[in-house]
Amino acid sequence: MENLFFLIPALPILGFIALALFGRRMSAGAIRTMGVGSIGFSLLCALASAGQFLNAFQAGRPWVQTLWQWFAVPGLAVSVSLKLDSLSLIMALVVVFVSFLIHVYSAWYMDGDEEYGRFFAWMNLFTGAMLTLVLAGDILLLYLGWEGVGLCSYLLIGFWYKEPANARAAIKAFIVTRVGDTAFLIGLFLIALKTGTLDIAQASTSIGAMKASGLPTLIAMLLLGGAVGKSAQLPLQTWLPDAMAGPTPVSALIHAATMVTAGVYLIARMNAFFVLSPVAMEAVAAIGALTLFLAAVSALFQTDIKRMLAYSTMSQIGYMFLGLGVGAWSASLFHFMTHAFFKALLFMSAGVIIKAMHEEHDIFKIRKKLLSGTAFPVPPIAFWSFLTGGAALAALPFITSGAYSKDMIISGAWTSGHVWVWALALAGSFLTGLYTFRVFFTVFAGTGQSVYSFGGKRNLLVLIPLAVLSVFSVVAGYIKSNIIPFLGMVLPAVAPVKGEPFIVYIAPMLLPLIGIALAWLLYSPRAKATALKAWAEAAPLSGFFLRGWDFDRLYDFLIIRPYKFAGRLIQTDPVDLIYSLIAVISGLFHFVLGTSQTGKIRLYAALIGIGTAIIITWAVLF
Amino acid sequence: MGARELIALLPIILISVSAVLAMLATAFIKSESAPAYVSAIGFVIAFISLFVAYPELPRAVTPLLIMDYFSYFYIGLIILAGLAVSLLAYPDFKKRGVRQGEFHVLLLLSVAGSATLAASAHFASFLLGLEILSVSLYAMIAYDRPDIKGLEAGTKYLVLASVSAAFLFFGMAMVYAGVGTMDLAGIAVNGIGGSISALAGIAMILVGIGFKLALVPFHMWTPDVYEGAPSPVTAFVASASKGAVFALVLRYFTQAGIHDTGALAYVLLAVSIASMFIGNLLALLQENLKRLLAYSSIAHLGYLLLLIAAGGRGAFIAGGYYLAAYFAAIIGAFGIISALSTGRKEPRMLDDIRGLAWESPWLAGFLSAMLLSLAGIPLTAGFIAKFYIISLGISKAMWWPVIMLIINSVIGLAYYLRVIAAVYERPQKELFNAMQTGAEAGKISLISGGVLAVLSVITVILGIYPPLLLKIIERTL
Amino acid sequence: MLALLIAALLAGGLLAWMAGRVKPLYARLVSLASLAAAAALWAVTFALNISSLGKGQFISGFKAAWIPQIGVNIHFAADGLSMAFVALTIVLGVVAVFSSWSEIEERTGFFHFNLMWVLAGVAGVFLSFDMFLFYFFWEMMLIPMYFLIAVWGHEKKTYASIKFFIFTQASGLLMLMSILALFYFHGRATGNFTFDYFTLLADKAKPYFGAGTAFIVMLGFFTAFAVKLPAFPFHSWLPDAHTEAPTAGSIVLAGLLLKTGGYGLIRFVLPFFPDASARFAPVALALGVAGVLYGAVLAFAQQDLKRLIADTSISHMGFVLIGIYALNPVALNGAFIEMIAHGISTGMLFFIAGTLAGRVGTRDMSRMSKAANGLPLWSVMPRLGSVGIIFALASMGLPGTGNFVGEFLALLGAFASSPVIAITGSLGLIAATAYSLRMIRKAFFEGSKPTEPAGVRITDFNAREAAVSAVMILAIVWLGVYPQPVINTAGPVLARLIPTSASAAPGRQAGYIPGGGAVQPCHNFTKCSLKTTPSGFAAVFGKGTKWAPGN
Amino acid sequence: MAPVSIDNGLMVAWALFVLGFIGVLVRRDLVFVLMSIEVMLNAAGLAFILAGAKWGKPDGQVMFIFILATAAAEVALGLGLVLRFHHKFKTLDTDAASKMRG
Repeated sequence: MENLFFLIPALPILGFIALALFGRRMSAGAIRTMGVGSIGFSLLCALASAGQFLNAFQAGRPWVQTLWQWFAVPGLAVSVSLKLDSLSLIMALVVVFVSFLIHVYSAWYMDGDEEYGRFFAWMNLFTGAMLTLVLAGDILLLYLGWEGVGLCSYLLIGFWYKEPANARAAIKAFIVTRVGDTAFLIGLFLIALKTGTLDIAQASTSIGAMKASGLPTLIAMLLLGGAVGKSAQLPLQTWLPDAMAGPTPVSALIHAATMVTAGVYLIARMNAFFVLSPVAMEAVAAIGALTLFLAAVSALFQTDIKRMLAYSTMSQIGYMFLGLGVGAWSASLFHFMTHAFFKALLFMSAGVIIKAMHEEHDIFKIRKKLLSGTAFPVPPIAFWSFLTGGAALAALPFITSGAYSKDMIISGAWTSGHVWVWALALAGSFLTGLYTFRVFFTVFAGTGQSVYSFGGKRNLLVLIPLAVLSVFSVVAGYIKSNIIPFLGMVLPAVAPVKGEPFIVYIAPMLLPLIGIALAWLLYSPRAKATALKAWAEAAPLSGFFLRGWDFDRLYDFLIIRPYKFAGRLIQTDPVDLIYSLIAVISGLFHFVLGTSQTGKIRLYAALIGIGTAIIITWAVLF
Repeated sequence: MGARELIALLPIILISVSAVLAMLATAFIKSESAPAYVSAIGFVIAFISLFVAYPELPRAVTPLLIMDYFSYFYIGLIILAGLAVSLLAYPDFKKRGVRQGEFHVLLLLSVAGSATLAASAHFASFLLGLEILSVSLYAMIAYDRPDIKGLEAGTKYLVLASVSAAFLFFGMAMVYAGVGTMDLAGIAVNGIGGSISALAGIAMILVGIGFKLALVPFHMWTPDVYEGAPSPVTAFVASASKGAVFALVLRYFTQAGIHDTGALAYVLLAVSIASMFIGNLLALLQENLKRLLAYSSIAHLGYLLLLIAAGGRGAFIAGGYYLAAYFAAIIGAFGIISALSTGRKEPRMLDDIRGLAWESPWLAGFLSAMLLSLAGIPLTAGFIAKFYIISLGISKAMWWPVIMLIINSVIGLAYYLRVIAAVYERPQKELFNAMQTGAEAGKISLISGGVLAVLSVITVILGIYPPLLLKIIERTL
Repeated sequence: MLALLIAALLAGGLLAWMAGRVKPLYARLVSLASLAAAAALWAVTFALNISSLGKGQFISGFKAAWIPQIGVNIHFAADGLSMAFVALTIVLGVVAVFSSWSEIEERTGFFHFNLMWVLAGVAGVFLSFDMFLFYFFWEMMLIPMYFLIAVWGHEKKTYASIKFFIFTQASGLLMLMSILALFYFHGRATGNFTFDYFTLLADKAKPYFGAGTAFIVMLGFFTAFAVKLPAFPFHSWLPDAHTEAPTAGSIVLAGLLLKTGGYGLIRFVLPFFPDASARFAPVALALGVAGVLYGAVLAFAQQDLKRLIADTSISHMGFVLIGIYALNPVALNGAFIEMIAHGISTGMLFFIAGTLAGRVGTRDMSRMSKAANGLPLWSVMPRLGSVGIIFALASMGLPGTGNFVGEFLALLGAFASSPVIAITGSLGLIAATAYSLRMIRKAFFEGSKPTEPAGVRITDFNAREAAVSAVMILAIVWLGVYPQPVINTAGPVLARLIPTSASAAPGRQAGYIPGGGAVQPCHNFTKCSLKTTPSGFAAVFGKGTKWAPGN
Repeated sequence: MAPVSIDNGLMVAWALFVLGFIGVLVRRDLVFVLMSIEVMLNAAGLAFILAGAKWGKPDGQVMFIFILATAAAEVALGLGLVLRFHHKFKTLDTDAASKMRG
């Protein structure tokens, strides 16, 4: 497989091309086969590569495959090269695996959509771009995948284009991430300029020699700019909640397998730059901590089930950033992995619920419908999946995978000495339990009497992904001891500077439970603390939190409106006025001079006389 | 004056003879067309005689006339212009229902006058040539008797040209009084000494010349006369009458090294730049076609004057080329107006030719070629001509005048393009048909069509392969 | 061979005119045939000279005396740079013919005559190596272009065509002044009065005019090229001309005429005036950035689809200007690729805009869906929409398209010369995203309230249009993922045309720019100092970068 | 009687010329305008004669004859135009002839 692992990203891209060209003429069955099949084969390739790679694991040698020379100009040569090492392998495996399940699920979810083919084409491209990003051995190729991911998110968020809000959300997603991308690009310039190469390995090596200068910090900060855009961290997080406008499988794909995790991957991949710069590391940690807290608070106030999940993603990615920032590199990647499983699971089960409720997103309305029995009942698989996923998200200790990975990050924050970061992470931990189960209890508690039946065809297409992911959401935590050293092959390890007292060890396990308990108190059908709940929901700040701390308004006021105003201001091109003015002045001269042509002979003769006088005077005087 | 001198003088003699013959034909042959034939054939023969007499050059024919390559070049141009005008006038006057006879006599006479002017070497021949030309022109301009505009134009030209001639003659007398010779070359070479009256005389001669060349501030007559005169006559006024004077000026001013004299050179420069600006600005938004061309001709003479202010060998080449290109273009432009006229009604306004291209693509093509040549755009003779002027300016490091010229080229381009745009506008039923042009009536005569075609071809060929003409001009140096 | 290429286009134009009088279809076929002939000639020339092209050498072409009196020759030659642009000319020529297939019903013959002659003029510009001949073609191509706009244009065609002509002519005359200055200064210094490009360039070693004069003469060239490009304050002819021109006219304008400006800068300004260029570079870079941002904001504010696309050209050409004046081979290659890619992408955007406007009867994006009874156009013309999206994405510089490679290299190279410029220019990428996405949404994805979904009679791309699009998509993607063959064609030439560092030593002359800054030309950009000359860039634009250079 | 000095004669010529020109400017009647032009031309003729006398050559007088002849031709034509002018415009006021302007 060493020379064939390029097929991992290539197959989805080929699938995209085939679907884009012939999708309109294919039957739904063919589209389904093509769309899911390409990812399936890609998954097989990935598994085969993994098998072989692990066999040669002891050597620790990454696989590098240079496909072709992209371009070479004096001073810089860039090639399209892929690299498989433990980091990219884990990443690719998770991406393609989750992606595959989501594709399977999509086959059910999007069944009957008038543009079934287009959907799968773009989904395939999305996966392909993400895999390119992950497997890229060259930063510029990574950037290509990076932008491709952004493009696909744009296309898919706006998939149902007939709704204007969807189109707006799609554009917002692309533009906001592109702001980050531009920082990334400038970082690329610096890397290319200073190291003379864009090959990740070479650049990482040569940057080590420039430790003394501020250069690594600058580059790392710029890369971080790119990462916060894609991963929806402060201050570029605003696109993610709106991105829920896309079909639910798209949300699942964006949140679990592709797109938002790209930022985490970027920082992990470029770790050589970050470890050289304590400043950048602190920044990563701080951004992660702040985002996780902000997002968690916002999640608490959401009524749209998907928006809640979106904020939870933001918050979880915040944990990953935090982990990267405090030096818990492997833990972050591990959290990425578990998060991919349970977040995909949550979205898919949410999708089932939403579909069953006729596209109802509001948790209170869903509850009402469930209670009144006016809607299709929710199938049990959705209930159990949501419960499993929610538990993992809330990091229910010991049994869920989320707990293993998250606890590692939190303890990493403590042991590396970032106390306030640690505190925020703990607060987030508590909030996560609260908001997750707020939704769970609101929707499901006390509705268990309904007859669960599955209304729809192709049940297996939804059952299998949910079942598989449920299992993975639980068991993925148990391979911690395998995966951490494996990632450690590539990622740096940071020695702890602080011991871990028992309270620090136990806190992250307890806090989610407290959160869940509080949620039960507040939101269960037999809730006691209704007064507190009422207060919280009527609090003056609830709207503020609901809108995600009003970043949208801030940006609208600071950037979008001035930009649009500038656009309106120069719409007719003020520079052109200068030229128009010249034309007008010339015209004015024309009319003024024209009045001199009176047609009167005597005037004409007089002018001859005056002219003569002037010429004679001039000739004689000078 | 021996046989050789006479041979050298042959072109002028032949034209004069043709004039007499045409007069006789008018008087004794009933056919309307006879004088036209006489004039056309006379021009052709006179033109051929240039080549016959060619080996006799250069030769001074009496102290009054100098027949050399330079004179011949301009005489040739003038004869060709006369031929074109004669051919254009024939169908034009037919449409108007005006007698042909006397016009062709006058035309031949004015060509004889112009030729004399171009070859003159003495105040006397200068005076005589100019007057023969002018007096014929008075009559030609007002030739279409029923046309009140023609009369107005004729009167204006008569009065103003006479006044300017008086200035010119008085100036000559002053110069004569100052330097004691009337030999142009002598004055040019020896200068006028410190004589103030002679200097004033030179200035007054400039006035007379400025009037004929329609330079600012002596340009006021131009639009009225151009508009009032029948289009073929306008073509003649715009071309031959200016060309002859310009030839004279080019020869003697350059010989005198006027570009090095300081004061006078500045006068020329000032007049030149003023002419460019005022001519072009007046033309800029002009809706009346003939007036537009009139104003543009003011600007063109401004460009030409720049050559004289620059002086040197280059001025001769540039002047010759520019004048040739300008002749073809301006005669062609007025020729098209003439060709499009129906009787006394000419397409006066821009609106009258709107959408011409859709009625008569060939004429529209010719007109575009002429206008683009006047604007100095490649593929036309005007481009090479303008190139030479700019080239001369740069070689003399006259940066500012050249920039002025460029600015004016751009203004000029604006109104030429306005005309072309109108011509190629899609005909809108309610807007078009403001007047029934000849094109629409399908009454373009073969003769004018042919002349225009030839002029267009000349314009384009001179734009693509300039050495054709350059070789000839280089002989004149 | 090269002369034949131009002759083929000229003759094709004349034949098409005549053929068009018989039947419009014949005019189109004749045009295609002459383009095919030109393409064949190009291919043969390329194949025969592939090794010398690779080394950046010239293909000796056709040389004959034209106006011996002033040392003017008809001299056609080519190197990789020229060949690449001529190829672009031919390709876009084909697209232009196809785009007018059903659009131009009136005077088809004359239309194709003009089209072919514009192409011939453009090809002439790329192949002329006599300054006079170059100028001749430079101006010559204006006339047919003018007719294309003035006759077959839209509502404000007269205004637009005259404006276009005047802008280019005015600046062209300034260039003529500079050409003549070059001619005379060189002639006086060497006694050899010639317009020959190679002679003039070769004698540059013995500088035949002083630094001050050189700067002014350089400005003459720069103005002409900057107007054609167009660079920021000279751009205002472009939106009008592009908007009002017929589709083929817009394609040729955006795809080719603008490129002559960039070509001129690379071919003439940089090699002839190395010192002056280096000193002028900060200003040019600033203009480039201004163009990038201004064009992008302008495009964002437009309702008229063609005008929007036209404004994006201003933005893209800003990148080209940045790339050229960064004065290192990386950026120059970027400018070159950007020009080729922009030719394809914007040409195709105009193709799409033209076909779209032809179908829905308006260029106003907010009214387009009316023609589909209020349905978003995507639902009735997915193929056209897809192609539109692809090229809009190319226009925003998405990786995988040629535009990205161009913009990346241009900005990267600029970063070496001036980080401030590169960073500010990068903002243009965000702005490009904004206008591209807005365009996609407004044109394809936005509908008013659907009144009656049934009975929409708008057709999607037909096979001919789809085929053209497919080929061009392949081209832009090929440029995006494997531009190396194109870089190899022109790269050696570009490297040679960079001003040599020795002659542009910093601080040699007092500057003409406030602050006296100059961009330091540099051949291997990783060795370039991040700073410009000490008194340089920072003095003009404030302190640029804080960090210490790593080497 | 002492011979008139050439310069004084030229002064007279100047005076005549200027007077004639003023006549052109101030008279509206076309006939008077033509007469004023005659005065100007004759002033030129006088100047020629004086200049000829100054240099002791007959050239000046020859020129005067030329001027006389051309003036006569002009007047002949001019009077013809005057007749038609009167016929068309019903006046001899030169200002009436201003149909074309702008």
